Amino acid sequence: MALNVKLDAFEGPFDLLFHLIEKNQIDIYDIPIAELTEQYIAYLYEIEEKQLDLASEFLVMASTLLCIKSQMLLPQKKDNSVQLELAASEDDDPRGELVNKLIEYKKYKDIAAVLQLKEKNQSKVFKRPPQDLSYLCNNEEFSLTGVTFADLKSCYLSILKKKNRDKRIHPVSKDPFPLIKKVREVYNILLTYKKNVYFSQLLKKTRKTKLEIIVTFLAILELEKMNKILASQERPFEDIIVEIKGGS
Amino acid sequence: MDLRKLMGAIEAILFVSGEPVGIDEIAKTLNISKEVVLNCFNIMKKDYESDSRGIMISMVGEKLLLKTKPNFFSYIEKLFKPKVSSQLSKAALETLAIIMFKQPITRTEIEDIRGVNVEKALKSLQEKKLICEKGRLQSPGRPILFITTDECLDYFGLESIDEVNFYRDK
Amino acid sequence: MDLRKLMGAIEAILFVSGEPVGIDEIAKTLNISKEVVLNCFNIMKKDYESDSRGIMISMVGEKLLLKTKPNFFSYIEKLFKPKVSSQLSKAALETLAIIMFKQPITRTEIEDIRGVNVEKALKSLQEKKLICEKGRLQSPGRPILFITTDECLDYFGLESIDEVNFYRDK
Repeated sequence: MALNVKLDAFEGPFDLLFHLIEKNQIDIYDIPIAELTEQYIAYLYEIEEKQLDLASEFLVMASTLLCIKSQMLLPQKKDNSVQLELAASEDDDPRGELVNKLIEYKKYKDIAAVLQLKEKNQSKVFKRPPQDLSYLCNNEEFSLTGVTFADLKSCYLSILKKKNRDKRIHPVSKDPFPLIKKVREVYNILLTYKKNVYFSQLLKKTRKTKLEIIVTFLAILELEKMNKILASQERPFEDIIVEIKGGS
Repeated sequence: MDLRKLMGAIEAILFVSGEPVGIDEIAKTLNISKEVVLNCFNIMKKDYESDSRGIMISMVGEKLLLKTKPNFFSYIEKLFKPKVSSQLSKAALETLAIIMFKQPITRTEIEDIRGVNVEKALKSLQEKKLICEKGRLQSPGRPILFITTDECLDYFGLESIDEVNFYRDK
Repeated sequence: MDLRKLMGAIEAILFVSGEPVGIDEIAKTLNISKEVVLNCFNIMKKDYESDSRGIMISMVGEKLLLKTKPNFFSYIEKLFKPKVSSQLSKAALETLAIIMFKQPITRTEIEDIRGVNVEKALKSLQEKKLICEKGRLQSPGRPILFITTDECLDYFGLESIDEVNFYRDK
Protein backbone atom coordinates (compact mmCIF):
# COMPACT_ATOMS: atom_id res chain seq x y z
CA MET A 1 0.00 0.00 0.00
CA ALA A 2 1.56 3.21 -1.10
CA LEU A 3 0.54 5.88 1.36
CA ASN A 4 2.76 8.67 0.30
CA VAL A 5 0.04 11.28 -0.03
CA LYS A 6 -0.07 14.06 2.49
CA LEU A 7 -3.09 14.61 4.69
CA ASP A 8 -3.18 18.23 3.55
CA ALA A 9 -4.35 16.96 0.21
CA PHE A 10 -7.63 15.90 1.78
CA GLU A 11 -10.46 18.15 2.73
CA GLY A 12 -11.52 15.91 5.58
CA PRO A 13 -12.26 12.33 6.54
CA PHE A 14 -14.87 11.93 3.80
CA ASP A 15 -12.41 13.10 1.22
CA LEU A 16 -9.82 10.62 2.44
CA LEU A 17 -12.37 7.81 2.44
CA PHE A 18 -13.25 8.63 -1.14
CA HIS A 19 -9.64 8.51 -2.11
CA LEU A 20 -9.37 5.02 -0.66
CA ILE A 21 -12.64 3.91 -2.22
CA GLU A 22 -11.61 5.12 -5.64
CA LYS A 23 -8.12 3.73 -5.35
CA ASN A 24 -9.43 0.30 -4.44
CA GLN A 25 -12.32 0.51 -6.88
CA ILE A 26 -14.77 -0.24 -4.13
CA ASP A 27 -18.50 -0.34 -4.78
CA ILE A 28 -19.78 2.39 -2.53
CA TYR A 29 -23.02 0.47 -1.86
CA ASP A 30 -21.11 -2.56 -0.65
CA ILE A 31 -18.11 -1.29 1.21
CA PRO A 32 -15.78 -3.96 2.63
CA ILE A 33 -15.70 -2.12 5.92
CA ALA A 34 -12.97 -4.19 7.60
CA GLU A 35 -10.56 -3.60 4.76
CA LEU A 36 -11.39 0.07 4.43
CA THR A 37 -11.03 0.63 8.16
CA GLU A 38 -7.65 -1.04 8.14
CA GLN A 39 -6.43 1.14 5.31
CA TYR A 40 -7.85 4.28 6.83
CA ILE A 41 -6.19 3.69 10.17
CA ALA A 42 -2.91 2.69 8.56
CA TYR A 43 -3.05 5.99 6.78
CA LEU A 44 -3.53 7.92 9.99
CA TYR A 45 -0.59 6.10 11.59
CA GLU A 46 1.68 7.08 8.79
CA ILE A 47 0.58 10.69 9.11
CA GLU A 48 1.20 10.60 12.83
CA GLU A 49 4.66 9.23 12.33
CA LYS A 50 5.42 12.23 10.21
CA GLN A 51 4.31 14.21 13.24
CA LEU A 52 1.74 16.17 11.42
CA ASP A 53 -1.08 17.72 13.30
CA LEU A 54 -3.89 15.28 12.99
CA ALA A 55 -7.25 16.96 12.84
CA SER A 56 -9.63 15.47 15.36
CA GLU A 57 -12.21 14.93 12.62
CA PHE A 58 -10.02 12.21 11.13
CA LEU A 59 -9.92 10.40 14.45
CA VAL A 60 -13.67 10.65 14.85
CA MET A 61 -14.08 8.95 11.50
CA ALA A 62 -11.66 6.22 12.54
CA SER A 63 -13.77 5.44 15.56
CA THR A 64 -16.94 5.51 13.45
CA LEU A 65 -15.39 2.99 11.08
CA LEU A 66 -14.33 0.75 13.96
CA CYS A 67 -17.80 0.97 15.40
CA ILE A 68 -19.39 -0.07 12.10
CA LYS A 69 -16.88 -2.87 11.72
CA SER A 70 -17.70 -4.29 15.13
CA GLN A 71 -21.42 -3.98 14.50
CA MET A 72 -21.01 -6.00 11.34
CA LEU A 73 -19.12 -8.71 13.15
CA LEU A 74 -21.88 -9.12 15.72
CA PRO A 75 -24.63 -11.56 14.82
CA GLN A 76 -27.80 -9.78 13.70
CA LYS A 77 -30.86 -10.07 15.92
CA LYS A 78 -32.92 -12.95 14.57
CA ASP A 79 -36.55 -12.34 13.88
CA ASN A 80 -39.17 -15.02 13.66
CA SER A 81 -40.19 -14.23 10.16
CA VAL A 82 -37.68 -14.81 7.40
CA GLN A 83 -39.20 -12.07 5.28
CA LEU A 84 -38.84 -9.56 8.07
CA GLU A 85 -35.28 -10.59 8.58
CA LEU A 86 -34.49 -10.01 4.93
CA ALA A 87 -36.14 -6.63 4.92
CA ALA A 88 -34.47 -5.67 8.17
CA SER A 89 -31.02 -6.66 7.05
CA GLU A 90 -31.33 -4.18 4.22
CA ASP A 91 -32.42 -1.31 6.43
CA ASP A 92 -30.24 -2.05 9.39
CA ASP A 93 -26.99 -2.23 7.50
CA PRO A 94 -24.62 -0.45 9.90
CA ARG A 95 -22.90 1.02 6.87
CA GLY A 96 -26.11 2.72 5.76
CA GLU A 97 -25.61 6.06 7.45
CA LEU A 98 -21.98 6.31 6.43
CA VAL A 99 -22.83 5.48 2.81
CA ASN A 100 -25.54 8.14 2.72
CA LYS A 101 -23.16 10.72 4.10
CA LEU A 102 -20.47 9.73 1.65
CA ILE A 103 -22.89 10.05 -1.28
CA GLU A 104 -24.12 13.41 -0.03
CA TYR A 105 -20.53 14.61 0.38
CA LYS A 106 -19.58 13.33 -3.08
CA LYS A 107 -22.38 15.38 -4.60
CA TYR A 108 -20.91 18.62 -3.25
CA LYS A 109 -17.36 17.57 -4.03
CA ASP A 110 -18.44 17.24 -7.66
CA ILE A 111 -20.19 20.59 -7.60
CA ALA A 112 -17.05 22.13 -6.14
CA ALA A 113 -15.10 20.70 -9.07
CA VAL A 114 -17.54 22.34 -11.51
CA LEU A 115 -17.21 25.62 -9.64
CA GLN A 116 -13.44 25.40 -9.76
CA LEU A 117 -13.57 24.97 -13.52
CA LYS A 118 -15.96 27.91 -13.88
CA GLU A 119 -13.71 30.01 -11.66
CA LYS A 120 -10.75 29.19 -13.85
CA ASN A 121 -12.66 30.21 -16.98
CA GLN A 122 -13.80 33.43 -15.36
CA SER A 123 -10.25 34.38 -14.47
CA LYS A 124 -9.72 34.79 -18.21
CA VAL A 125 -12.56 37.19 -18.86
CA PHE A 126 -12.65 40.80 -17.85
CA LYS A 127 -15.26 43.38 -17.11
CA ARG A 128 -14.92 46.96 -18.04
CA PRO A 129 -14.19 49.50 -15.32
CA PRO A 130 -17.40 51.44 -14.66
CA GLN A 131 -17.37 54.78 -16.47
CA ASP A 132 -17.13 57.87 -14.32
CA LEU A 133 -20.65 59.26 -14.54
CA SER A 134 -20.27 62.09 -12.08
CA TYR A 135 -20.63 64.49 -15.01
CA LEU A 136 -24.32 63.54 -15.09
CA CYS A 137 -24.84 65.49 -11.90
CA ASN A 138 -23.49 68.85 -10.87
CA ASN A 139 -21.52 68.85 -7.69
CA GLU A 140 -24.15 70.84 -5.83
CA GLU A 141 -26.79 68.42 -6.90
CA PHE A 142 -27.36 66.72 -3.61
CA SER A 143 -30.28 67.38 -1.44
CA LEU A 144 -30.50 67.75 2.31
CA THR A 145 -34.19 68.45 2.13
CA GLY A 146 -35.94 66.74 4.97
CA VAL A 147 -32.68 65.69 6.59
CA THR A 148 -32.82 66.39 10.32
CA PHE A 149 -30.13 66.52 12.96
CA ALA A 150 -31.33 63.12 14.15
CA ASP A 151 -30.73 61.71 10.64
CA LEU A 152 -27.26 63.19 10.69
CA LYS A 153 -26.55 61.58 14.03
CA SER A 154 -27.81 58.15 13.02
CA CYS A 155 -25.80 58.44 9.81
CA TYR A 156 -22.70 59.19 11.87
CA LEU A 157 -23.36 56.29 14.23
CA SER A 158 -23.86 53.85 11.39
CA ILE A 159 -20.59 54.92 9.76
CA LEU A 160 -18.80 54.34 13.04
CA LYS A 161 -20.51 51.00 13.45
CA LYS A 162 -19.57 49.92 9.95
CA LYS A 163 -16.01 51.04 10.49
CA ASN A 164 -15.77 49.07 13.71
CA ARG A 165 -17.16 46.02 11.99
CA ASP A 166 -14.69 46.38 9.16
CA LYS A 167 -11.66 46.88 11.30
CA ARG A 168 -12.82 45.06 14.41
CA ILE A 169 -11.19 47.66 16.59
CA HIS A 170 -12.75 50.27 18.77
CA PRO A 171 -12.11 53.91 18.05
CA VAL A 172 -10.55 55.72 20.96
CA SER A 173 -12.52 58.91 21.06
CA LYS A 174 -10.52 61.88 22.11
CA ASP A 175 -11.44 63.49 25.40
CA PRO A 176 -14.11 66.04 24.49
CA PHE A 177 -13.43 68.12 27.61
CA PRO A 178 -9.74 68.20 28.43
CA LEU A 179 -9.35 69.40 32.00
CA ILE A 180 -6.71 71.96 31.15
CA LYS A 181 -9.04 73.55 28.62
CA LYS A 182 -11.83 73.66 31.16
CA VAL A 183 -9.57 75.23 33.77
CA ARG A 184 -8.78 78.06 31.39
CA GLU A 185 -12.42 78.42 30.43
CA VAL A 186 -13.62 78.68 34.03
CA TYR A 187 -10.84 81.09 34.93
CA ASN A 188 -11.74 83.33 32.00
CA ILE A 189 -15.37 83.39 33.06
CA LEU A 190 -14.32 84.40 36.56
CA LEU A 191 -12.06 87.10 35.16
CA THR A 192 -14.88 88.61 33.15
CA TYR A 193 -17.38 88.52 36.02
CA LYS A 194 -14.82 89.74 38.55
CA LYS A 195 -17.12 88.76 41.36
CA ASN A 196 -18.53 85.74 43.06
CA VAL A 197 -19.92 83.15 40.72
CA TYR A 198 -22.09 80.21 41.62
CA PHE A 199 -21.03 76.81 40.38
CA SER A 200 -24.45 76.40 38.77
CA GLN A 201 -23.83 79.58 36.80
CA LEU A 202 -20.73 78.03 35.29
CA LEU A 203 -22.93 75.28 33.92
CA LYS A 204 -25.77 77.46 32.80
CA LYS A 205 -24.61 78.48 29.35
CA THR A 206 -25.90 75.36 27.66
CA ARG A 207 -27.23 72.03 28.76
CA LYS A 208 -24.21 70.10 29.94
CA THR A 209 -23.45 66.43 29.95
CA LYS A 210 -22.60 64.63 33.14
CA LEU A 211 -19.00 64.44 31.98
CA GLU A 212 -18.79 68.18 31.48
CA ILE A 213 -20.26 68.88 34.91
CA ILE A 214 -17.63 66.64 36.47
CA VAL A 215 -14.82 68.23 34.49
CA THR A 216 -16.04 71.70 35.50
CA PHE A 217 -15.97 70.65 39.14
CA LEU A 218 -12.47 69.24 38.71
CA ALA A 219 -11.42 72.54 37.13
CA ILE A 220 -12.54 74.36 40.27
CA LEU A 221 -10.56 72.00 42.47
CA GLU A 222 -7.59 72.52 40.19
CA LEU A 223 -7.89 76.33 40.36
CA GLU A 224 -8.22 76.14 44.13
CA LYS A 225 -5.05 74.07 44.28
CA MET A 226 -3.33 76.61 42.05
CA ASN A 227 -4.36 79.20 44.59
CA LYS A 228 -6.19 81.20 41.95
CA ILE A 229 -9.64 81.07 43.45
CA LEU A 230 -11.48 80.63 46.67
CA ALA A 231 -14.37 78.21 46.81
CA SER A 232 -16.86 78.14 49.63
CA GLN A 233 -20.14 76.57 50.51
CA GLU A 234 -22.60 77.75 53.16
CA ARG A 235 -24.05 74.34 53.84
CA PRO A 236 -23.51 70.82 52.46
CA PHE A 237 -25.28 70.39 49.11
CA GLU A 238 -25.58 74.14 48.73
CA ASP A 239 -24.35 75.74 45.53
CA ILE A 240 -20.62 76.37 45.59
CA ILE A 241 -19.55 80.01 45.53
CA VAL A 242 -16.43 80.63 43.51
CA GLU A 243 -14.42 83.79 44.04
CA ILE A 244 -11.39 84.88 42.10
CA LYS A 245 -8.39 85.72 44.20
CA GLY A 246 -7.09 89.21 43.87
CA GLY A 247 -10.31 90.26 42.22
CA SER A 248 -12.48 93.05 43.52
CA MET B 1 -37.89 51.76 -31.60
CA ASP B 2 -36.97 48.67 -33.60
CA LEU B 3 -35.12 45.72 -32.14
CA ARG B 4 -31.82 46.72 -33.66
CA LYS B 5 -31.88 50.12 -32.01
CA LEU B 6 -32.90 48.56 -28.73
CA MET B 7 -29.90 46.26 -28.96
CA GLY B 8 -27.71 49.30 -29.53
CA ALA B 9 -29.18 50.98 -26.47
CA ILE B 10 -28.61 47.87 -24.34
CA GLU B 11 -25.02 47.64 -25.49
CA ALA B 12 -24.46 51.30 -24.65
CA ILE B 13 -25.98 50.90 -21.18
CA LEU B 14 -23.97 47.79 -20.35
CA PHE B 15 -20.80 49.37 -21.69
CA VAL B 16 -21.17 52.41 -19.46
CA SER B 17 -22.08 50.41 -16.37
CA GLY B 18 -19.25 47.91 -16.33
CA GLU B 19 -21.13 46.07 -13.59
CA PRO B 20 -24.16 43.82 -14.27
CA VAL B 21 -27.41 45.77 -14.87
CA GLY B 22 -30.82 44.36 -13.91
CA ILE B 23 -33.05 43.28 -16.80
CA ASP B 24 -35.93 45.10 -15.09
CA GLU B 25 -33.92 48.33 -14.96
CA ILE B 26 -33.10 48.07 -18.66
CA ALA B 27 -36.74 47.35 -19.51
CA LYS B 28 -37.91 50.35 -17.49
CA THR B 29 -35.35 52.69 -19.02
CA LEU B 30 -36.14 51.67 -22.59
CA ASN B 31 -39.86 51.52 -21.92
CA ILE B 32 -40.16 47.93 -23.08
CA SER B 33 -41.11 44.63 -21.43
CA LYS B 34 -38.61 42.27 -19.86
CA GLU B 35 -39.48 39.77 -22.60
CA VAL B 36 -38.29 42.17 -25.27
CA VAL B 37 -35.04 42.70 -23.35
CA LEU B 38 -34.55 38.94 -23.23
CA ASN B 39 -35.32 38.74 -26.91
CA CYS B 40 -32.62 41.33 -27.62
CA PHE B 41 -30.25 39.47 -25.32
CA ASN B 42 -30.66 36.28 -27.32
CA ILE B 43 -30.03 37.99 -30.64
CA MET B 44 -27.07 39.93 -29.25
CA LYS B 45 -25.57 36.76 -27.84
CA LYS B 46 -25.58 35.32 -31.36
CA ASP B 47 -24.16 38.50 -32.90
CA TYR B 48 -21.30 38.61 -30.44
CA GLU B 49 -20.26 35.11 -31.48
CA SER B 50 -18.65 36.55 -34.60
CA ASP B 51 -14.85 36.26 -34.63
CA SER B 52 -14.56 39.99 -35.15
CA ARG B 53 -16.10 40.66 -31.72
CA GLY B 54 -13.85 40.69 -28.68
CA ILE B 55 -16.63 40.95 -26.14
CA MET B 56 -19.68 38.90 -25.24
CA ILE B 57 -22.91 39.45 -23.40
CA SER B 58 -23.89 37.21 -20.52
CA MET B 59 -26.58 36.84 -17.93
CA VAL B 60 -25.89 36.50 -14.19
CA GLY B 61 -28.99 36.02 -12.13
CA GLU B 62 -31.50 38.55 -13.43
CA LYS B 63 -28.80 40.85 -14.73
CA LEU B 64 -26.88 41.37 -17.95
CA LEU B 65 -23.26 42.32 -18.43
CA LEU B 66 -20.56 42.62 -21.04
CA LYS B 67 -17.25 40.81 -20.66
CA THR B 68 -14.25 40.05 -22.82
CA LYS B 69 -14.11 36.68 -24.55
CA PRO B 70 -11.72 34.26 -22.82
CA ASN B 71 -9.72 33.56 -25.99
CA PHE B 72 -8.27 37.08 -25.91
CA PHE B 73 -6.96 36.59 -22.40
CA SER B 74 -3.33 36.31 -23.47
CA TYR B 75 -3.31 39.73 -25.17
CA ILE B 76 -5.03 41.43 -22.29
CA GLU B 77 -2.59 39.81 -19.93
CA LYS B 78 0.34 40.89 -22.06
CA LEU B 79 -0.81 44.50 -22.31
CA PHE B 80 -2.36 45.19 -18.90
CA LYS B 81 -0.82 42.56 -16.61
CA PRO B 82 -4.06 42.42 -14.62
CA LYS B 83 -3.98 41.26 -11.05
CA VAL B 84 -5.50 37.82 -11.18
CA SER B 85 -7.39 37.31 -7.96
CA SER B 86 -6.34 34.29 -5.97
CA GLN B 87 -8.42 31.21 -6.59
CA LEU B 88 -10.62 29.80 -3.87
CA SER B 89 -9.26 26.92 -1.84
CA LYS B 90 -10.81 23.48 -2.17
CA ALA B 91 -12.28 23.87 1.31
CA ALA B 92 -13.90 27.18 0.34
CA LEU B 93 -15.26 25.73 -2.91
CA GLU B 94 -16.81 22.71 -1.17
CA THR B 95 -18.33 24.93 1.49
CA LEU B 96 -19.71 27.27 -1.13
CA ALA B 97 -21.13 24.36 -3.14
CA ILE B 98 -23.10 23.24 -0.08
CA ILE B 99 -24.39 26.75 0.67
CA MET B 100 -25.43 27.23 -2.96
CA PHE B 101 -27.72 24.25 -2.97
CA LYS B 102 -28.83 24.18 0.66
CA GLN B 103 -29.29 27.85 1.45
CA PRO B 104 -30.19 29.18 3.90
CA ILE B 105 -27.95 26.90 5.94
CA THR B 106 -26.19 27.00 9.31
CA ARG B 107 -22.52 26.36 9.93
CA THR B 108 -23.28 23.14 11.83
CA GLU B 109 -25.26 21.76 8.92
CA ILE B 110 -22.35 22.47 6.56
CA GLU B 111 -19.88 20.85 8.94
CA ASP B 112 -22.11 17.81 9.15
CA ILE B 113 -21.89 17.35 5.38
CA ARG B 114 -18.20 18.14 4.99
CA GLY B 115 -17.08 16.34 8.13
CA VAL B 116 -14.73 19.16 9.09
CA ASN B 117 -14.73 22.56 10.72
CA VAL B 118 -15.68 25.23 8.17
CA GLU B 119 -15.06 28.38 10.18
CA LYS B 120 -12.08 29.51 8.12
CA ALA B 121 -13.76 28.72 4.82
CA LEU B 122 -16.87 30.69 5.84
CA LYS B 123 -14.76 33.65 6.83
CA SER B 124 -12.86 33.78 3.54
CA LEU B 125 -16.10 33.41 1.56
CA GLN B 126 -17.62 36.27 3.51
CA GLU B 127 -14.56 38.43 2.94
CA LYS B 128 -14.83 37.78 -0.77
CA LYS B 129 -18.52 38.71 -0.56
CA LEU B 130 -19.58 35.42 -2.09
CA ILE B 131 -21.80 34.59 0.86
CA CYS B 132 -23.55 36.65 3.52
CA GLU B 133 -25.48 36.17 6.71
CA LYS B 134 -29.22 36.10 6.38
CA GLY B 135 -30.92 36.07 9.76
CA ARG B 136 -30.88 33.30 12.31
CA LEU B 137 -32.53 29.93 12.63
CA GLN B 138 -35.35 29.84 15.16
CA SER B 139 -33.83 27.00 17.13
CA PRO B 140 -31.77 26.69 20.32
CA GLY B 141 -28.67 28.85 20.06
CA ARG B 142 -30.29 30.75 17.20
CA PRO B 143 -27.47 29.90 14.78
CA ILE B 144 -26.65 32.25 11.89
CA LEU B 145 -27.97 31.30 8.46
CA PHE B 146 -25.80 31.73 5.37
CA ILE B 147 -26.82 32.40 1.77
CA THR B 148 -24.93 33.16 -1.43
CA THR B 149 -24.79 36.72 -2.78
CA ASP B 150 -25.52 38.09 -6.26
CA GLU B 151 -21.79 38.56 -6.67
CA CYS B 152 -21.40 34.82 -6.31
CA LEU B 153 -23.12 34.10 -9.64
CA ASP B 154 -21.10 36.88 -11.23
CA TYR B 155 -17.86 35.47 -9.80
CA PHE B 156 -18.39 32.11 -11.48
CA GLY B 157 -20.09 33.58 -14.56
CA LEU B 158 -23.24 31.57 -13.87
CA GLU B 159 -26.63 32.42 -15.26
CA SER B 160 -28.24 30.64 -12.34
CA ILE B 161 -27.37 28.06 -9.74
CA ASP B 162 -29.15 25.42 -11.81
CA GLU B 163 -26.47 25.84 -14.44
CA VAL B 164 -24.04 24.09 -12.11
CA ASN B 165 -26.29 21.04 -11.95
CA PHE B 166 -26.37 21.01 -15.71
CA TYR B 167 -22.59 20.68 -15.89
CA ARG B 168 -22.44 18.19 -13.06
CA ASP B 169 -24.90 15.87 -14.75
CA LYS B 170 -22.94 15.83 -17.97
CA MET C 1 -4.29 35.59 -37.28
CA ASP C 2 -6.80 36.88 -39.79
CA LEU C 3 -8.14 40.41 -39.77
CA ARG C 4 -11.43 39.44 -38.14
CA LYS C 5 -9.70 37.91 -35.14
CA LEU C 6 -7.41 40.90 -34.86
CA MET C 7 -10.46 43.13 -34.75
CA GLY C 8 -11.85 40.97 -31.95
CA ALA C 9 -8.60 41.29 -30.04
CA ILE C 10 -8.56 45.06 -30.49
CA GLU C 11 -12.14 45.31 -29.28
CA ALA C 12 -11.32 43.21 -26.20
CA ILE C 13 -8.27 45.34 -25.41
CA LEU C 14 -10.10 48.64 -25.78
CA PHE C 15 -13.05 47.31 -23.79
CA VAL C 16 -10.94 46.37 -20.77
CA SER C 17 -9.03 49.62 -20.78
CA GLY C 18 -11.08 52.53 -19.58
CA GLU C 19 -8.57 54.80 -21.26
CA PRO C 20 -7.45 55.28 -24.84
CA VAL C 21 -4.77 52.76 -25.87
CA GLY C 22 -1.84 53.68 -28.10
CA ILE C 23 -1.84 52.22 -31.60
CA ASP C 24 1.81 51.28 -31.13
CA GLU C 25 0.97 49.40 -27.92
CA ILE C 26 -1.78 47.48 -29.69
CA ALA C 27 0.51 46.67 -32.60
CA LYS C 28 3.20 45.41 -30.24
CA THR C 29 0.80 43.30 -28.23
CA LEU C 30 -0.73 41.67 -31.30
CA ASN C 31 2.60 41.35 -33.05
CA ILE C 32 1.42 43.26 -36.11
CA SER C 33 2.35 46.53 -37.78
CA LYS C 34 0.69 49.84 -37.00
CA GLU C 35 -0.66 49.82 -40.56
CA VAL C 36 -2.58 46.62 -39.89
CA VAL C 37 -4.00 48.13 -36.69
CA LEU C 38 -5.17 51.14 -38.71
CA ASN C 39 -6.61 48.83 -41.28
CA CYS C 40 -8.60 47.06 -38.57
CA PHE C 41 -9.66 50.39 -37.14
CA ASN C 42 -11.15 51.46 -40.46
CA ILE C 43 -13.14 48.26 -40.88
CA MET C 44 -14.30 48.33 -37.25
CA LYS C 45 -15.41 51.93 -37.60
CA LYS C 46 -17.70 50.84 -40.42
CA ASP C 47 -18.97 47.82 -38.51
CA TYR C 48 -19.86 49.90 -35.47
CA GLU C 49 -22.03 52.10 -37.62
CA SER C 50 -24.74 49.46 -37.53
CA ASP C 51 -27.85 50.51 -35.60
CA SER C 52 -27.54 47.46 -33.39
CA ARG C 53 -24.27 48.72 -31.94
CA GLY C 54 -24.33 51.07 -28.97
CA ILE C 55 -20.63 51.81 -28.97
CA MET C 56 -18.20 53.18 -31.50
CA ILE C 57 -14.45 53.28 -31.96
CA SER C 58 -12.56 56.51 -32.35
CA MET C 59 -9.05 57.79 -32.61
CA VAL C 60 -7.60 60.51 -30.43
CA GLY C 61 -4.07 61.43 -31.34
CA GLU C 62 -2.24 58.16 -31.82
CA LYS C 63 -4.63 56.28 -29.57
CA LEU C 64 -7.83 54.31 -29.98
CA LEU C 65 -10.80 54.12 -27.65
CA LEU C 66 -14.32 52.81 -27.43
CA LYS C 67 -17.17 55.04 -26.33
CA THR C 68 -20.93 55.06 -26.36
CA LYS C 69 -22.75 56.56 -29.31
CA PRO C 70 -24.16 59.98 -28.44
CA ASN C 71 -27.68 59.07 -29.55
CA PHE C 72 -28.05 56.72 -26.58
CA PHE C 73 -27.10 59.38 -24.08
CA SER C 74 -30.69 60.00 -22.98
CA TYR C 75 -31.08 56.36 -21.83
CA ILE C 76 -27.79 56.41 -20.02
CA GLU C 77 -28.79 59.58 -18.26
CA LYS C 78 -32.22 58.17 -17.40
CA LEU C 79 -30.78 54.98 -15.95
CA PHE C 80 -27.70 56.24 -14.18
CA LYS C 81 -28.47 59.78 -13.08
CA PRO C 82 -30.61 58.76 -10.11
CA LYS C 83 -27.85 56.38 -9.03
CA VAL C 84 -25.12 58.97 -9.32
CA SER C 85 -27.27 61.55 -7.59
CA SER C 86 -28.08 59.27 -4.67
CA GLN C 87 -24.45 58.26 -4.36
CA LEU C 88 -23.53 61.91 -4.28
CA SER C 89 -26.14 62.74 -1.65
CA LYS C 90 -25.09 59.82 0.48
CA ALA C 91 -21.44 60.80 0.26
CA ALA C 92 -22.26 64.41 1.14
CA LEU C 93 -24.48 63.43 4.06
CA GLU C 94 -21.92 61.02 5.49
CA THR C 95 -19.12 63.51 5.15
CA LEU C 96 -21.18 66.24 6.78
CA ALA C 97 -22.14 63.91 9.64
CA ILE C 98 -18.50 63.10 10.32
CA ILE C 99 -17.48 66.77 10.28
CA MET C 100 -20.41 67.69 12.50
CA PHE C 101 -19.43 65.26 15.24
CA LYS C 102 -15.67 65.26 14.87
CA GLN C 103 -14.86 68.87 14.08
CA PRO C 104 -12.36 70.28 13.60
CA ILE C 105 -11.19 67.47 11.36
CA THR C 106 -8.81 67.00 8.42
CA ARG C 107 -9.68 65.43 5.09
CA THR C 108 -7.43 62.46 5.78
CA GLU C 109 -9.22 61.76 9.03
CA ILE C 110 -12.59 61.84 7.26
CA GLU C 111 -11.32 59.50 4.56
CA ASP C 112 -10.03 57.18 7.20
CA ILE C 113 -13.51 56.94 8.69
CA ARG C 114 -15.47 56.72 5.44
CA GLY C 115 -12.94 54.55 3.67
CA VAL C 116 -13.27 56.47 0.39
CA ASN C 117 -12.08 59.67 -1.20
CA VAL C 118 -14.15 62.64 0.00
CA GLU C 119 -12.69 65.40 -2.13
CA LYS C 120 -15.83 65.90 -4.20
CA ALA C 121 -18.12 65.72 -1.21
CA LEU C 122 -16.05 68.32 0.65
CA LYS C 123 -16.14 70.60 -2.37
CA SER C 124 -19.89 70.42 -2.76
CA LEU C 125 -20.45 70.91 0.99
CA GLN C 126 -18.22 73.97 0.86
CA GLU C 127 -20.10 75.28 -2.16
CA LYS C 128 -23.33 74.95 -0.23
CA LYS C 129 -21.67 76.77 2.68
CA LEU C 130 -22.38 73.95 5.10
CA ILE C 131 -18.73 73.58 6.02
CA CYS C 132 -15.72 75.84 5.93
CA GLU C 133 -11.99 75.74 6.50
CA LYS C 134 -10.77 76.68 9.95
CA GLY C 135 -7.02 76.86 10.16
CA ARG C 136 -4.55 74.05 9.84
CA LEU C 137 -3.47 71.18 12.01
CA GLN C 138 -0.03 71.63 13.59
CA SER C 139 1.31 68.40 12.15
CA PRO C 140 3.42 67.39 9.16
CA GLY C 141 1.88 68.74 5.98
CA ARG C 142 -0.19 71.16 8.06
CA PRO C 143 -3.49 69.77 6.72
CA ILE C 144 -6.56 72.00 6.52
CA LEU C 145 -9.14 71.60 9.27
CA PHE C 146 -12.83 71.62 8.45
CA ILE C 147 -15.70 72.74 10.66
CA THR C 148 -19.41 73.26 10.15
CA THR C 149 -20.62 76.78 9.43
CA ASP C 150 -23.13 78.74 11.47
CA GLU C 151 -25.54 78.36 8.55
CA CYS C 152 -25.22 74.61 8.89
CA LEU C 153 -25.97 74.67 12.62
CA ASP C 154 -28.85 76.97 11.87
CA TYR C 155 -30.18 74.63 9.19
CA PHE C 156 -30.34 71.79 11.69
CA GLY C 157 -31.85 74.02 14.34
CA LEU C 158 -28.80 74.01 16.58
CA GLU C 159 -27.82 76.98 18.66
CA SER C 160 -24.16 76.21 19.06
CA ILE C 161 -21.62 73.50 18.63
CA ASP C 162 -22.02 72.69 22.34
CA GLU C 163 -25.43 71.36 21.52
CA VAL C 164 -23.86 68.89 19.12
CA ASN C 165 -21.53 67.65 21.84
CA PHE C 166 -24.48 67.40 24.17
CA TYR C 167 -26.35 65.13 21.75
CA ARG C 168 -23.31 63.13 20.77
CA ASP C 169 -22.67 61.86 24.27
CA LYS C 170 -26.25 60.84 24.86
